[in-house]
Amino acid sequence: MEQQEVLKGASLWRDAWKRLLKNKLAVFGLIVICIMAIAVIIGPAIIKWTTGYTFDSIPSDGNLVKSFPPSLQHPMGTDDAGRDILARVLQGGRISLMVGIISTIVSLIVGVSWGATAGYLGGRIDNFMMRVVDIIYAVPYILIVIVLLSVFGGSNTPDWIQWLADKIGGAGNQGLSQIFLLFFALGLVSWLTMARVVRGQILSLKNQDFVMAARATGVSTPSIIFRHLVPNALGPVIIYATLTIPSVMLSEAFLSFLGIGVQAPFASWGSLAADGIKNISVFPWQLIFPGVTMALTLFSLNFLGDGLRDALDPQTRKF
Amino acid sequence: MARISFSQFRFVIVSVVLSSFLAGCTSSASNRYWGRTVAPSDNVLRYISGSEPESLDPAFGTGQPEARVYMALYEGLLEYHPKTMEPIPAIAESYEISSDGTEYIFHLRKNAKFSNGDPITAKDFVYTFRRALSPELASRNANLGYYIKYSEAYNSGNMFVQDQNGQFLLKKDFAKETETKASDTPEENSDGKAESAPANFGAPTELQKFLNSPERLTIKASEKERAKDFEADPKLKAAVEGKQLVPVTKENLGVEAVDDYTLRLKLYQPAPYFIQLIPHQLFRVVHQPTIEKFGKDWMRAGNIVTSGAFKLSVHKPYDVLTVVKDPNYWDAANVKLDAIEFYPLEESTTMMNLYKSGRADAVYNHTVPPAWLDEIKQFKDEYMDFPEVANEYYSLSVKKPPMDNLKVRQALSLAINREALAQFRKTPKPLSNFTPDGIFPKYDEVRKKVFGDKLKAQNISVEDWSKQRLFDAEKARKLMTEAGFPVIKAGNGWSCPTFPVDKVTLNYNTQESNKAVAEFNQAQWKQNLGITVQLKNMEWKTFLPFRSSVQYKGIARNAWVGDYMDPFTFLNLFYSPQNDGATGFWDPKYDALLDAANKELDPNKRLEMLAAAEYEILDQQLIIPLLTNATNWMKKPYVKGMYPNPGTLHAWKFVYLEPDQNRWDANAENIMKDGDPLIDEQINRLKATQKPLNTVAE
Amino acid sequence: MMENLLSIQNLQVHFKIGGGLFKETKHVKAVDGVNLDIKKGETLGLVGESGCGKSTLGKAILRLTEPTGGQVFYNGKDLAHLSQTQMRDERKNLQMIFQDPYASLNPRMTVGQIIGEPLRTFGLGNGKSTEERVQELMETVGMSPRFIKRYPHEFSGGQRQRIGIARALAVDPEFIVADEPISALDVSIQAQIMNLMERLQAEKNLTYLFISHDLRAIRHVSDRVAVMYLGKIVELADAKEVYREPLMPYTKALISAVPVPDPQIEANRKRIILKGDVPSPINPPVGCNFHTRCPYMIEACKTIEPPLMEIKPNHFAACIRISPEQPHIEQVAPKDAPGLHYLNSVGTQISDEQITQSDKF
Amino acid sequence: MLNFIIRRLLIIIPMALLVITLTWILIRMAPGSFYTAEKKLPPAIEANIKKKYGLDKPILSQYGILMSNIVRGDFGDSLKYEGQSVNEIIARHFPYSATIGILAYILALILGLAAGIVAALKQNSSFDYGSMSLAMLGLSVPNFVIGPILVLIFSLWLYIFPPARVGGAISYVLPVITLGAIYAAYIARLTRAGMLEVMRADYIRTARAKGLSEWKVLLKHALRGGLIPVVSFTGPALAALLAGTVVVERVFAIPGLGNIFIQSVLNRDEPLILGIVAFLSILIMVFNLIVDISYAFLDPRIRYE
Amino acid sequence: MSEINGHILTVNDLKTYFQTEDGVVKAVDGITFDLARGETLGIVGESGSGKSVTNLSIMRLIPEPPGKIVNGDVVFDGIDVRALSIDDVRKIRGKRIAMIFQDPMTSLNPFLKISTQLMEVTQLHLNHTKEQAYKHAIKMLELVGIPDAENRVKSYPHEFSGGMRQRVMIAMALSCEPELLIADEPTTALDVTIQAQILELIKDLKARLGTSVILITHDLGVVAGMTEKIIVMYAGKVFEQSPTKELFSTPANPYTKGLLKSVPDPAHEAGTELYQIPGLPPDVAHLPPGCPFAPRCYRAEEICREQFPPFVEINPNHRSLCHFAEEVYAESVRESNEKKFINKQTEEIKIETNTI
Repeated sequence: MEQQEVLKGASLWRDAWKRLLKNKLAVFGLIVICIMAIAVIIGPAIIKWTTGYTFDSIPSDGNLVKSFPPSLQHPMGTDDAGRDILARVLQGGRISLMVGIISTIVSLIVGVSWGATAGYLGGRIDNFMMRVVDIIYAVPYILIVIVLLSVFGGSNTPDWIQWLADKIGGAGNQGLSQIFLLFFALGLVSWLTMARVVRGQILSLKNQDFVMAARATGVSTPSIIFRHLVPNALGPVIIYATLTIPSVMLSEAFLSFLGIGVQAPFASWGSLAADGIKNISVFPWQLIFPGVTMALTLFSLNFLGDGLRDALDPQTRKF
Repeated sequence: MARISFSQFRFVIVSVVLSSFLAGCTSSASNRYWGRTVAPSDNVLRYISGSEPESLDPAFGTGQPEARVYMALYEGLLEYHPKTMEPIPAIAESYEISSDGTEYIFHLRKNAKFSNGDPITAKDFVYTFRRALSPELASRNANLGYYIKYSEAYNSGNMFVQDQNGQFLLKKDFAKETETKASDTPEENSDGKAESAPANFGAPTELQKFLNSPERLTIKASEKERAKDFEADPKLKAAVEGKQLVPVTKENLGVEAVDDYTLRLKLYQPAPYFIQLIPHQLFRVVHQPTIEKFGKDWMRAGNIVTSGAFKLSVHKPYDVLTVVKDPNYWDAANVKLDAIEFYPLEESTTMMNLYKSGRADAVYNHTVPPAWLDEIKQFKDEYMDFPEVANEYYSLSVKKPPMDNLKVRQALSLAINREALAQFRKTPKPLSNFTPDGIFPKYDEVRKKVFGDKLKAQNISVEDWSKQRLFDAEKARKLMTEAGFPVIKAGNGWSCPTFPVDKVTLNYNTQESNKAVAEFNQAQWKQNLGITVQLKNMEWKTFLPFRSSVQYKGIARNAWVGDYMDPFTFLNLFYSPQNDGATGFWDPKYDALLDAANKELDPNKRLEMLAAAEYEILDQQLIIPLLTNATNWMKKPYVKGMYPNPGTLHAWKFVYLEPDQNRWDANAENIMKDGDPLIDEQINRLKATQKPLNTVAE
Repeated sequence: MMENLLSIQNLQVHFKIGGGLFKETKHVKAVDGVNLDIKKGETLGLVGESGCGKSTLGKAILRLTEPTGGQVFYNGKDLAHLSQTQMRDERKNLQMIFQDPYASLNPRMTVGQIIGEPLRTFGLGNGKSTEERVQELMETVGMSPRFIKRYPHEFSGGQRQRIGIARALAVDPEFIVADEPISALDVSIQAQIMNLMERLQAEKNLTYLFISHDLRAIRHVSDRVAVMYLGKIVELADAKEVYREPLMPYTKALISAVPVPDPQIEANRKRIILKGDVPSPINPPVGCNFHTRCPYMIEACKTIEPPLMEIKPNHFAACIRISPEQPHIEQVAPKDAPGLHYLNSVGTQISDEQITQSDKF
Repeated sequence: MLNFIIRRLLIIIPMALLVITLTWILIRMAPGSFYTAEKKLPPAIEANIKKKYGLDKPILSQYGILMSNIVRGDFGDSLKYEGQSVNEIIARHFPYSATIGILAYILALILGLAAGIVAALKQNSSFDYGSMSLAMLGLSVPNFVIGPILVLIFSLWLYIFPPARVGGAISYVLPVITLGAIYAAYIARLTRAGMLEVMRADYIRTARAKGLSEWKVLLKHALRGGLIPVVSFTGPALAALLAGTVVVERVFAIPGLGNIFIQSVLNRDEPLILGIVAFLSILIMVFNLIVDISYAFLDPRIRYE
Repeated sequence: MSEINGHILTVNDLKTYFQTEDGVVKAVDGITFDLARGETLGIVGESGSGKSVTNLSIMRLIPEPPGKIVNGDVVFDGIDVRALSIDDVRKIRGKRIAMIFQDPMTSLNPFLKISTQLMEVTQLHLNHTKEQAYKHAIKMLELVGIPDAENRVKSYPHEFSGGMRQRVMIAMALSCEPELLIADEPTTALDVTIQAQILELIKDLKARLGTSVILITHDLGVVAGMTEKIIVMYAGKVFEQSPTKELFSTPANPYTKGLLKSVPDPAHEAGTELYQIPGLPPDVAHLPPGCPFAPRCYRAEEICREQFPPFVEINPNHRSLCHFAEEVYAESVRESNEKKFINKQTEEIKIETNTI
């Protein structure tokens, strides 16, 4: 055969991507999420630039410190303290998306390594590690969050969390470092299911022929785990991760409902909705805008997760 | 899932949004009353009482939700006036106070009975007092009774020290320098009298003689703690060593049943506000045989024997607590309700919903979300607000930089526009002092005079001074600059680049209102000083030790609801080294001033001394005063005899339901002023038995 | 006679199933005492029905399944008892081709990575030279090197199997276990792969253990054939010999069951239809494993476990009913077990235990 | 099977003890204690309290006493609610949570299964899209939003149902709907996915080839297999539901275990926390066991030995 | 309509297409055949050649969407199956036409007892009562040679081995004594010895019940002894259609020829190179314009790559899809004669093998 240009292969990821793009709902979800992401990243700056409002600017005029319905000036109205809800929703989106993403990353890191180790090593070690998961699962997570927040909160906040908060939220943002702690706390309680998912994957993968083939060619154990097993387990892991984001966002909303959520004056969609729901009969816009934004995002994330499941799972591939 | 066009779930979103809007538009502003208002069919009051009572044992529960239940189940010597909360006769028909202010005599009415029919006698009160103060019961409120002689020693499990001759060591011989100095004058005065002067009332009993003898020294029972004290005071160690230790017993307490219907209390020192404490739950009478028979189960329905106008019928924790009118109650004829259902709830929205839907007749304090007030304030006959014996302020950690700088503290305080804050929070009023205004009218007058005198030097009138303290951004910036943190103009706002923002955090416990206030103040500081103070909210139990041990950086939210109707309940917050002011401040001179004031028998002079103490707090800007809270609750128009008193504590026997719609509260400008002949007559009848006090009372 | 490359002695793979606090432990005797020599350069066909342990045997030789007993001698070393590290070094010489071309290639790796992995693992070549070697290997197995950056799922089964072969060849092994390499492939592709394997054998002097249930393919590729039944080798001989003159009743039935693509032959011939299924290896029958389905079964078969005997020169079978004197079972007198007499004569005593066991049943 | 059940039941005990220990450590790490209050307690009173509750003993002996009591099933008395034993509190409040939880789950099952099955049967129909979008919405809206909206409409606007508190069957309607909504959404999605998965199975083709009607294929052949995901969801879900859900209990003022538990954590009511945690962890494990057993009933291939 | 020429089934130009992400897959693209009563038809083809889709189309079991029968008639016993309502089709399914599927492990419902699965067919189609159906189930199990049928009827499928399950499938299929049995790769998942059992069983039952059979397989050996005529499919098209004997002896299509040759012949010795069809099966979604087999064909010419080949009639019963069908046929005839000569030499071996 004549020498031709090397044909670049389409990896399964790219195939999955293609399939994903064919799923209208998933694409809709993806687009909404992208728009949300862009909006929350640049939105607050734009609003500040055009109108001067920020998420925490309370008017100095006492007469303006109350909730106004949507108007041209405040497209989503203002909250009880007269703050622009649009600015708060955008800022809240930052927190909510960060809650989702960072907690999910934490749960990914911990969950994948825990689950992969347990699944691959098997036997008693596996048994022990999974019992640990069961036990932590049974310990009430609200208690874990409270303890984490209080033990590592305040002056005890680890440096790297403060560093991260500085990088993402701007220098000296102690309030944010507390929020980051919350992310990690949430992540540390949401890795359990991830570990189970990964373990299950590894268990079914480790008996596959290509792992056997790798062993037959003399590939070392760590290399088998990281080159062969983990990349192949990533599909379900990614799917699960997309579905973890909404569930973590809801958990955060729940913690906000209980009052141990984000630090004021920062808000998350969850805390905005929790605040808004109290005033639903008087100032419905306080719930509607954050609520719809949040629901739309969760909606989109769920659709995207579903789409990813279809795209990544060859079983559901259509004929 | 595949290929759904957006239109297919559009209707879902639209319908949700729509229903929310519809819901939003249906608030019944046009109606005369808020929500469903139906004349009561039975004579049962349904009252939302706040969180579930910790215990039905009045010596135990510490909070107001409990207090409201205890007020139905138990009665003390005196009861709170439904409007003013001043003590009015209850089981005690009348009382007298000795001229030196340390001895109280209560004359019990002879027809008072427990719910099982047992008569209530002075012995029952002796038991109640002794029990409340016993270390075994470990009541968290026990310190309210510490005014009673030897009660603190008894409650702490302390010991008297007796030498070989049977003589006890006396406290005055071991008083610390500062203490003696501080209480110099009054101490000597009272001492001289106390030793020689016999009691005002009746023949002296053994106990009375003991109580009137000079105060004995008490030391701690635990070896370890005693060793600590000895180390601090070698003189004490030398004196105590080798002597016999005698425990302080309940018999040593300054509580005595002179006869079946006369109770005598002896205090360590005069405490003019002590009479205000007598209606407190800690001192409401309990039934000894029941408690001894059933142990910890005595509070259960079926076992419990109570002393109040109502007795327990049903207790389903977290659901409902029902009390019914007690026919054995001495004043049963004047108890108007057949029963009260207390609903313990957590969520204020839930309470409001229940109220609005007509399933509750009244809600407890601070349940109306401020944001709703614009709407709800229209319902004047239902919405109850009144200045509350409470304040809200920020404690400052005055020992740590930058808060150790007085000017920084002053600048932060002045930079807050309290008028706007009050407008935002809707019910409270701005607070410029520490003790809330308008609650103690007499004190307000005196304070004005005292402050005026102090301010003469500064050449500023009290009015201007007070006004300035409410908000003065210009001065705040000036002070901040003087403190070494120049505030410079930056664009439309201000900036204070050198201020160490990392050393100052505004800490508060998780609560909607705290958050709102904190956010507001944060914005104020940002706008007026260019300083961004970080906020940090904490769960309640995490926050409390954090604040009280002054671990916080900079600022901590604080508030106080007075235990009794006297400014001392606030000023006491900075008393003693372990004070609750949570600022790290303690000044023996301040303590001395308060001690002196409390020994002063002339009320006016006393208030002057208290005002001087308050000036101290303000002058040093230990705190940033924020607001005087107002009570903030609702009752249906047919609920009568429930008043927005400063503590939102309702004497239930006055409350009644008015089925006749024509006699409901209607267009009442202020139900506190508009008398209800039925209630007024009842109060006057009760008050009639109390003769005007000869000395202390005015 | 050709030199032995591998000598398998009494190899056993027993799996434990169950176990734990209350569970009864059971052993699955997947491979139960196999003796086999594999000669240099030959293709040894290993044939048997599913569940007979042929794949397990192949994997146990390469230590992909841990043997629980016995030895595998290769170059004077006992593979079965090498440490994992030592075994890793040996893998340079011993490779494997897998049955399922879909499952045996890591879907997340490119062809180049897959074929190059053994090279990298053993540090053979670096970067450029690895790539060249990979391209060379691809050409060797008949694939265009321009597919080097493609992923396995973009190929059909036959091509994948070629990739699998290229991977096995990467380290220049001496011996390859081919575990059902063609059974998942389309008919038209099977021939391609068999031809490829034969060509490579010739070029590279490879030794194959060719495992398959397809008797036609086995016959085509093998020099010698071993027939397995329930974890044991029951017949072993030259391929031609086995097909022409199978001695074991089982082998006979197996061969007769294969449909021949010729209507005339099919129309005329009579198959031996065995009754029942292959028994479970969890509770293999006592005595001769095959006795439950054997048309020539006698009572002794139920108790006596027949060893593999050389019935004809280089033709081994495990049946007590035949002997070198009387290799054809059809001609053995009913109830006679000449194999037993033969064993006695060559000094292999059937233990008393086995005899007494026979009384029990 | 019996062995399996006994084994699983036996392991619950050490697991629960470990969970209790871990929780106890967490409680002790958390700042504040049950007597922490606005007003700082005088040291003498604090000492009295510590003495009364045995908190003055060395930490290990406290742990020892605690565990030896717990092993005997005695969790002691609540610290916050004087004179009430933990066992009594759990026994008193669990039924509320259980009632609402079970009713909600039944509602969720009915709605979810029906929607899921119909959606699977009429895949890609407008019913499918409609019900699944609704389900997705159910999953995307926190129940602290659903509840108040229902209250607003049905209690404050239409005055049909009481907005809060238990009392009579009618008071259960709104909380059950609120709680059931999310679970119905989950079940609908699980059922649909499970059914579609099963409908692809070979044996469904066999059933169709027999000439069975589509409904019969669905109900007789597909349902059992398709329900397995729902069954595995049921264990944890029912355990969580029985344990009570804080949000719904708070919004509707139901004296259920969930709210009590959150209160106990916020109150640092150690015996109560431990008691509820132990109860809930046992509940979870028992439900997982029940799920495993029900697998065996659903799927004859599964036999536990 | 009455029976046409005694044919139980007539399929005419059946086309079944699938809509996929890659485009339209013409899984079956114009298949025509008929089947006489009692006759056995073999459909042979590699995976993806459309043989299973053909039969699912006959039963109208194509999942729709994505599949759709776009053209053609299926006339079963005079009934136009395509025109029937789905309820009427159901009356035929299982009763008059029955199917056996490839994988007995997955084709039986693992959740239901064997008895239930057997009974529901007769309860549905023969209006059996429970007892009747139960007895019938046992009878059918006995018929297919399941020992101890009376007890084993209460088992679940997983308690059966593969061969037994396939017997159950057959019992189920034959419960209503169908006129047509479609066996879709009935032995592919089974071992040879079991395959032999099953094939024997089908043969036996066919003889006893007179059922017509369509046997689908990829194994030419299986159809050789079982069928009267054969259809060879490739890429959704019928490549060759012929009586069995003729197809094996004188194939008229290069693909068929290749297939036949690439099966290792017992006569071949090890070491000799096996005939191989080069290249890969085509991607059905992207077929080349000409003959789909052209890229792999040994004698493809320009025309093959450009024009779709005609369906050439060699004789009334033998058709082949090839531009050069006649030539290939002639070639086969020549080779067949040579082979006969070789066969004579190896006959002895075969006879010996076959006598055992």
